[in-house]
Amino acid sequence: MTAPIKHTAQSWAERAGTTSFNEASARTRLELLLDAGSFVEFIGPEQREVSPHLRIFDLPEQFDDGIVVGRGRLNGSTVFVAAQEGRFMGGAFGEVHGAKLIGLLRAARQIKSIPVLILFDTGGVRLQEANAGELAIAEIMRAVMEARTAGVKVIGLIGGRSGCYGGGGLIAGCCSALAVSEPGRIAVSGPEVIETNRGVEEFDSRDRALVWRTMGGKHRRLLGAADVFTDDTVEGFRDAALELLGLIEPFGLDRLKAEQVRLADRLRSFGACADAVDIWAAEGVAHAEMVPELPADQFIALANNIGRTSRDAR
Amino acid sequence: MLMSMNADARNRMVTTWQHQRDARDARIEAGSRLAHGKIVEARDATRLMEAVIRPGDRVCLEGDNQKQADLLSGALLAADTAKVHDLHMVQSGVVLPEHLDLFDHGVAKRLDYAYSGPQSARIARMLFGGKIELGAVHTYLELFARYFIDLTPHVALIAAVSADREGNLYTGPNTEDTPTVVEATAFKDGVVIAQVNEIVDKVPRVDIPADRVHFVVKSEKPFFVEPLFTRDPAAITEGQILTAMLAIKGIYAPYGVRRLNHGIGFSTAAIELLLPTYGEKLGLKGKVATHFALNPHPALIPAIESGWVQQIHSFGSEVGMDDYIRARSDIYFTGPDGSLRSNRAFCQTAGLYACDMFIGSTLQIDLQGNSSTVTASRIAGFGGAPNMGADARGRRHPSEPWLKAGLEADPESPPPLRRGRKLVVQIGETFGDKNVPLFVEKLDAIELADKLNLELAPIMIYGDDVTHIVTEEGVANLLLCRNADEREQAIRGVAGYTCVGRGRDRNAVEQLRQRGVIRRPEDLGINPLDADRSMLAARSIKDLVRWSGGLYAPPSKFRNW
Amino acid sequence: MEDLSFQHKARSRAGGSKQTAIIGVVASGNLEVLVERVLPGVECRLEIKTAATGFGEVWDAVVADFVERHSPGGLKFSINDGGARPDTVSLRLAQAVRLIEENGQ
Amino acid sequence: MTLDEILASLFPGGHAVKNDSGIVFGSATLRSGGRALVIGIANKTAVGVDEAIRLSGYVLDSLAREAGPILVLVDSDSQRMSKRDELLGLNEFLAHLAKTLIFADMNGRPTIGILYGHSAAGALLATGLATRVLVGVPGATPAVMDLPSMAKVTKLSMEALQEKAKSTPVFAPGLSNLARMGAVHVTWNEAVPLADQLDALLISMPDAHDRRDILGKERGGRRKAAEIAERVRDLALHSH
Repeated sequence: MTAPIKHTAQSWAERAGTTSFNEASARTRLELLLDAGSFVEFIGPEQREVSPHLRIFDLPEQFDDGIVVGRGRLNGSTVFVAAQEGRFMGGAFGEVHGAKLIGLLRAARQIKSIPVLILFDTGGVRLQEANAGELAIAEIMRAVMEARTAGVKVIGLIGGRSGCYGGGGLIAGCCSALAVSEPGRIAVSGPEVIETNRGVEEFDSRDRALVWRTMGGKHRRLLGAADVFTDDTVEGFRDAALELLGLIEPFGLDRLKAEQVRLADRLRSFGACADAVDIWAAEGVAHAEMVPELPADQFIALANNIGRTSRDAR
Repeated sequence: MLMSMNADARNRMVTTWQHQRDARDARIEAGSRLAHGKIVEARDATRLMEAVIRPGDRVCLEGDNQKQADLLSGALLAADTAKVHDLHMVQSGVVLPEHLDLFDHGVAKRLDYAYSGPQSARIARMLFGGKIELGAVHTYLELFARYFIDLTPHVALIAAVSADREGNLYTGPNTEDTPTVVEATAFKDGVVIAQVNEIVDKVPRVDIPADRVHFVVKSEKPFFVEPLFTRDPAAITEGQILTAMLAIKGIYAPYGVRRLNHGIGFSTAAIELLLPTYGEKLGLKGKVATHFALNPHPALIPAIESGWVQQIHSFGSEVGMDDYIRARSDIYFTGPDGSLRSNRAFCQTAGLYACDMFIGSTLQIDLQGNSSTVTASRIAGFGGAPNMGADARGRRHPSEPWLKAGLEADPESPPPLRRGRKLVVQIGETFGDKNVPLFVEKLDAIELADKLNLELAPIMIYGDDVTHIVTEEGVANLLLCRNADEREQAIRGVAGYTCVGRGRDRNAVEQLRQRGVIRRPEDLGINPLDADRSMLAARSIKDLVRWSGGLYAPPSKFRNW
Repeated sequence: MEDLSFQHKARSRAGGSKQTAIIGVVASGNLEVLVERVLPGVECRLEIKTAATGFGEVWDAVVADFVERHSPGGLKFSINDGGARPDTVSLRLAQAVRLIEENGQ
Repeated sequence: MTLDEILASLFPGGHAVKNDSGIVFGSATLRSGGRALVIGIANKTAVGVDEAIRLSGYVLDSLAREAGPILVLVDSDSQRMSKRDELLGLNEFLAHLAKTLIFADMNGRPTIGILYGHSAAGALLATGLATRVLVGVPGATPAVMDLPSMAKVTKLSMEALQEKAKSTPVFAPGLSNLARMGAVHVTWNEAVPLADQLDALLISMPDAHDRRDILGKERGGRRKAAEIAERVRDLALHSH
């Protein structure tokens, strides 16, 4: 918060500790998430593998099509990484964008021992190539499950400005575990879409407090949809990823059965709640209405106390 | 004979010189039939309007910069136009759609106002279409002044937080224009009608005494207030940060500006957020930016918390800042109840006479330095900027920045006879939204004046009042320009890649730079690549909440948690 | 979309030894600059795809000043522009040069 | 075709498949003799948390007790766009349904989606696109994004979008476009009994490998996806 003046000599570790994950670009997130200098990109921007479809709409392309994929090291161990750039076309999935992640997941499946970190930052399907984007998401979901079945740990990190919406939310639901920060949002339908379909009385998309307590990181953590909550720094996400890598167990039918129980239980317990605050209160949170105001450390303590996680049941 | 004539004349005077008082009493009598004491039910508000207001009346509908008497504007709009028509609206802010609907429906006909931000496009269309008979567009102080000379309201429709049963009003932190409007109306035989959020046994403090208030209407919902002065730090760009660094190092520091007013743009928000970081590094704490005429900008919280700011007087309040202000009464003006007391008229006066600098952004600047926020299709009015951004010719007290600026402008005069100068700084990026250039050969305001047959083009700040222009290209000090050509080249010299900028005489600009009239980032020891968002003391609204110790409660539309 | 291309001779070759660098993103009012050390001698080339058409003269002026100020000999700049303002363009170009002149491969 | 027509044509020997206010569930005997689990969404029902959890429950129950293919019949709306569904974590429920189908397919229960009506967005991802083979029935009207919404966001006219849609299958709604992308493996012929076509499909069922990107390339709808994925995979395999 009290951002010091940036010194050119500021170390990598200092930058990771002070750089907002939410604000950083996809490339900066990777640079500071992975061990210093360890990132190697696959099909980098100099290959100019841009979307073949945007020109139909007279729209500008980006050399990496809005996703950076490659490998690096996390505390010395190799990981595969994919980071979406939420500012380019809202981080949405198009043909090339999606295919890069699919290729990465397929390699991980073959190798089995290298985990995959997905830094989500997406509004979902890219409208201008909707069919290709939708299908890419379906293929990614399949590839995630095949990789997990082969023993790969697939971890989603969610704290970008575009959140994790649409098909991105479904992919997140397929991951072994998720880490989320307060600004991170996970949902299928966006706020404006709900407002358009249901009316402003049901959902006022400009009421951002409502948007965040319905879809935001704190709610997802308290629901057990995300396993770890972190402060909004790249270092926080790095630590969260390391923690999750140590916790994840292999995937199998028992996980799916447990997830069925977990979700059915959620419906039974909270299905009649009108608002997130009601859910938190029902979970036993005292002063539930104050949850959005809690600083990260206090919230983490509270969430750990509630103790809802999903990594054994997803 | 003479004696008796005089006595006769005196008798006539007694009966004919209180016409207005009689008329007011008749209006109050008509309205009282709908009231219990002074209290009128909300459902009777329109009937109250019809009872009290006469065709052709001058009506002040509050209509401020921030708070809106929205229940009363709705009630007036619903009035039977057979009873209420052809009103002359005198109000500082034309803000709600209803304010213009009044003209569409024939309730109102003539308009004198100051500011129309949210309605700027529609008001332009209605003026072109002849729907509104325009008196003039004013500055705030100017319109307030005319309330006491030739635009005194017959009826004032005002907004307050609460009233007691006698009609004492508590206006809350957003007092704004109310005391001025009530003063002009109540003491010149007008009728004052207040909408209040609640009726209480005892108001927290008396902002308007009961004997100036004739009717009180309780509203179902609180009056509308727009958070106009909240700038999300997340939206501040590197370019704005660079420009802010140039302003701090190139103007605040050398002049030692302690008493000042900031505009509402992102560039000045960037300055506010750089004071505790960049300003601290430059060793400026306590030496600049200590006293403000300023609304409670959330972006100033880090500077306040870091001990930069000593005192702030405010035109209005800002949504979400109430608790913070209450807890920081050393800084703000607060009442015995603890909440902010704002007052637009006094704060405008303070900005005009007691501040050494105004710094704010604008939409267009021409080659003479005239600036305007009017575009071909939008008339936003003036608000207060022209009062802030003008040299006060009536000022007589010296101060270091004022004298230094005076010396730069006029080195020849003998010091005891030399006027000081207020620093009037225009700050902005050379291109605005959608690549629209800040610098133009001819202001759109001139074209607009042609189209509307106005005698004056709506100039926000006249070129001869502007002392500095700051862009990402550097600082132009117009005080040091000795003729119109130099002035033009100084402006072109910081106009970047706009047509105006590309049309500069490179040699002339280089000479101005040698003389320090233009100072580039490198002349000030600033590397543009250092302009980074990590320099901001707060990078998000959430950071501001943290700085405030949880006292700042931002409105929902600014949250991402 | 409009394609623009500029060719200059810089005063000297750019420093450093990195082969490529990239900065910025393609978004409204923003741009990405990919810089590659692929040209001989003091040659410098900029290839621009921009969403804002009709600003060729402005680009010409921005690029000329940039080459004058930063002397990026040997560098090729490929730009995808989402309609950035000239000051943002200048900033990104300068950032790109700084990045490729940093130490590293 | 209606759900009843589809079921009758698929299972001329009768079936025990019910439509409970849009939730399709039951089983039927295949002509080859084996049993198939049949689930699905009918009547253009939106897929929300309540629908998804029921469908995934049927699949999981069946995994424990039965064998044979799983047919997923699809005539849905989009995902249910409501505050309640998002509040409760719709993304997890839809993902969970997709995961159970994918898991079943990978574990000896080949999945076949039969898209005979509408579907869109998250609903399609959780059902038809989570199967090994997606079959299109003529008259189906899938729409990842509807053109009016697209027109709004892209600020292009409907006419302009329709014109562009002629030159590319990449964005416009429709079964044939999804087929060209590789999403729909085969489109059945209404004039031929579906039971015959199902038999043929079961006999020639591809293995559980996801080949939709290659299909999309062969059909000219997605020229890049397969190649890019393959290149990234190779780089990843050879770089560690």
